[in-house]
This record gives sequence, C-alpha cells and structure tokens, in this order.
Amino acid sequence: MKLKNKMSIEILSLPENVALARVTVAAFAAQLDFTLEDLEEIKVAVSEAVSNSLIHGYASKTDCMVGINAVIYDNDVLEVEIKDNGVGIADIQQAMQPAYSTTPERMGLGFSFMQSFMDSVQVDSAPGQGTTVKLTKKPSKTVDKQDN
Amino acid sequence: MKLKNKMSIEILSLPENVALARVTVAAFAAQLDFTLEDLEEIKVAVSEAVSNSLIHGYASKTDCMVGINAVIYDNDVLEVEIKDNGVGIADIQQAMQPAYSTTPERMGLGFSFMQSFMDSVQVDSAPGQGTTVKLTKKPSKTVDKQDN
Amino acid sequence: IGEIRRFLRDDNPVKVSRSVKETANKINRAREKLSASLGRDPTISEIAKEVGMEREEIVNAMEASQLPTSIYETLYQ
Ligand SMILES: Nc1ncnc2c1ncn2[C@@H]1O[C@H](COP(=O)(O)OP(=O)(O)O)[C@@H](O)[C@H]1O
Ligand SMILES: Nc1ncnc2c1ncn2[C@@H]1O[C@H](COP(=O)(O)OP(=O)(O)O)[C@@H](O)[C@H]1O
Ligand SMILES: [Mg+2]
Ligand SMILES: [Mg+2]
Repeated sequence: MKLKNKMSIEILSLPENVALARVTVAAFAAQLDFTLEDLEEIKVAVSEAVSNSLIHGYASKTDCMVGINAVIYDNDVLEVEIKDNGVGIADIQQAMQPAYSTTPERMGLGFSFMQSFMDSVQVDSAPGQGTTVKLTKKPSKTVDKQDN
Repeated sequence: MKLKNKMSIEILSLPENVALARVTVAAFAAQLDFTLEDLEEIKVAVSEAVSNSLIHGYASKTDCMVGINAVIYDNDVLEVEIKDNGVGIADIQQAMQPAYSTTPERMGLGFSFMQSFMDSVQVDSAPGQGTTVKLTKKPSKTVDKQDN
Repeated sequence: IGEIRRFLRDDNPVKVSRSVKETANKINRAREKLSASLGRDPTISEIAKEVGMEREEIVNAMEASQLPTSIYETLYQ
C-alpha cells in the first residue's frame, strides 16, 4: 500500500502531553474524510494508548519519551503507532481482556476502548522491550462517495 | 536554563502539513500562560517558517521531511526550532530584510512576521546545508502574577 | 435530503462544521467576558477554566474554525 502522508511526534512522558498527542493525531487524521465523531473516537483511542505508556510502561516517570507515528495510506487508511521503551507486557492477550488491569484502582478498559473505536488494534510487546500499539481506522463511506 | 517540557514533530513536506505543524506547536505552547492572540502569533510565525522550508528549502518537492523541536524552559520561555535539509540560504541578512524574496510573486514578509510576532528569531543556514530557524517567545506577565 | 446534505458538505467541510463553530463562539464569548472582568486579555488557562475545556482542545477548536482563507501566509495564494 502506498503512503500518502506521514508524520511523527515525540513527547516527554508528562501527563499534560497526552492532550498534545491526541490533538496532533486528530489534526493529522482530519486530512481524511472522518466525521467529527470518528475524530473524537480516534482521540480517545490515542489518549488511552499514550496514557498506558506513561502509567504502565514508564510507571509515571516523567523523563522518558513516547513516540507516535501516523501514516495515511493510498486507500485512505489511517495508521497510528504509539511506542514506548518501558517495562513491556508479558501476556498481551490477558492485558487486552476487558476489565483486566495490573493496577487495582484502574478499570482495565483502555484496550477495550481502542478496540471498539478503531478498526484494528495490534500490540507488540515483551518484558523489557517496550510496547508498540498499532491502531488503524478508515473513514466510513460518506453520502457523497456513494454517489446519491 | 532547565527544560520543563519538550516535544518534536517531523512532517512530510506537503502543504497540508503546515496547518498540522502550527496547531501542534500552538497546542504545546498552550501549556504556558499565553493569550489567544499570542497563540495566533506563534501559529503565524511557525506557518511562515515551515512554508519557507517547503517552498524555498525544498522547492515544493513533497517527499522531504521538516523537523520541529519545541521546548519549554524553566523560565517559561518557549523555543521552537524549524529545521529542513533543503538548499539553504547564502546571505541570511539579506534574506531577512523586509520585502526581500527570491521568488518574484512572493511578498518577502515571512521573516518580518516572525520577527514582529516572536521575541527572537535566529537563522542558521548555509548553501547545501539546510536551514534551521529558532524562534522564542515568553508570555507577557499577567496582572495576577505581578501580585497586585 | 441527499441534495441538502451534499450542499451542506460542499459548503461546510468537516473542519468548519456547525458544532466546531459553536465551540469557537463559546470560546470567543468567554474571552470577551474575561477581558471585561480582568481588564486585560485572558490567558489560555483562564479561558480553559471558564469554558471547561482543555487548553489543547481550545487550540484545536480555534484552528478548526478558521476559514481556509485566513491570515495564514502568503503561502500558495
Ligand atoms: N504501554 C504499556 N506498557 C506496559 N504495560 C501496559 C501498557 N499498556 C497496557 N499495559 C498493561 O495492560 C493492562 C491493561 O491496560 P488497559 O486496558 O489500558 O487498562 P488499565 O490502563 O486501566 O490498567 C494494564 O493494566 C497494564 O498492565
Ligand atoms: N528554509 C529556507 N530555505 C531556503 N531559503 C529560504 C528559507 N527560508 C527563507 N529563505 C529565503 O529567504 C527569502 C525571504 O523569506 P521570506 O521573508 O519568508 O519571504 P518569501 O517567503 O515571501 O520569499 C526567501 O525568498 C528565500 O530566498
Ligand atoms: Mg489504560
Ligand atoms: Mg516566506
């Protein structure tokens, strides 16, 4: 698949940068024909992934970096990769289960949100190797495009 | 000066990414106590610098990268660096003169806007070496902070 | 209905849809109100508190509500 546009952003692992990451990805995604609701969903998914990197990956240390790569492909698919070099995940399947969390006071719904708001969620992680979450979403066909 | 926050973004040299760059930098700058007018000025300055990289640095080639580093220092100074690996500038002083442009149909006011909207503008460039423009701006003190 | 939607779409791309304009109006009203009470231009954090939005989202809304033909450059005119 050919690439139509790409950007990457690196942020320091500070909580206030979650909003920055989410707004940047939404501004990039807005180059595609997403609805405002789609864009809100993308923002939630990106927030969840970046928050996970800060809270779990880096155990809230604030001097680490999170990288986000976003690509728009020829077929109008948006792909967003969120990458940390944190502790990593031992059992990815378990981590992705609804309501599973290693932090007692958390709800364990981050991955569930990502899965319901995006077309696909792919996690690449291993203990000590950091975590990469790859999200994709394609705008649903609009009225105009159906030619009626 | 100690660093309080930093981020960097890399964009493909496509015209539609100028808006992405300026909104990202403004969203980052919003962590400081700027007014909306300040943020608009920062957006204009960033737009001008990124546009210059696209139009002049890369002669409108769309497969090159522009990098933007933004830092917030302890003393609340925002520093934004816009960097391309394009053709570079032979005579920086001349290039920065109001109404000077190497492109006949352009107004030659980009650097003038940057200078009037930011506290400082520093250009590092040489033919074949690319161009880095460093902009700084600090929020003006608000009444509250002056403690009266 | 299809025709109306098409008309709305053509005239109002997603970036300047009605809800985006409403948000921008809300922000502008907060800005005016605070200017009057503070006697100076409010900061982004003061506006954020007034409208109950995050600073970054305000930046995003202001950018999105801008018409394509705005003050931005000189670029590609
Ligand atoms: N980037 C990451 N680095 C390390 N562990 C992670 C990361 N992302 C998710 N996890 C693990 O997956 C679990 C589930 O994540 P999530 O569904 O977002 O729920 P929550 O964040 O509420 O715990 C987390 O509790 C954590 O153990
Ligand atoms: N990134 C850059 N790479 C190469 N040349 C540049 C760059 N930025 C500015 N210049 C040179 O400086 C001149 C003045 O820039 P500017 O004040 O923005 O005016 P304009 O863009 O309207 O020409 C340009 O015409 C160009 O020759
Ligand atoms: Mg989570
Ligand atoms: Mg210019």
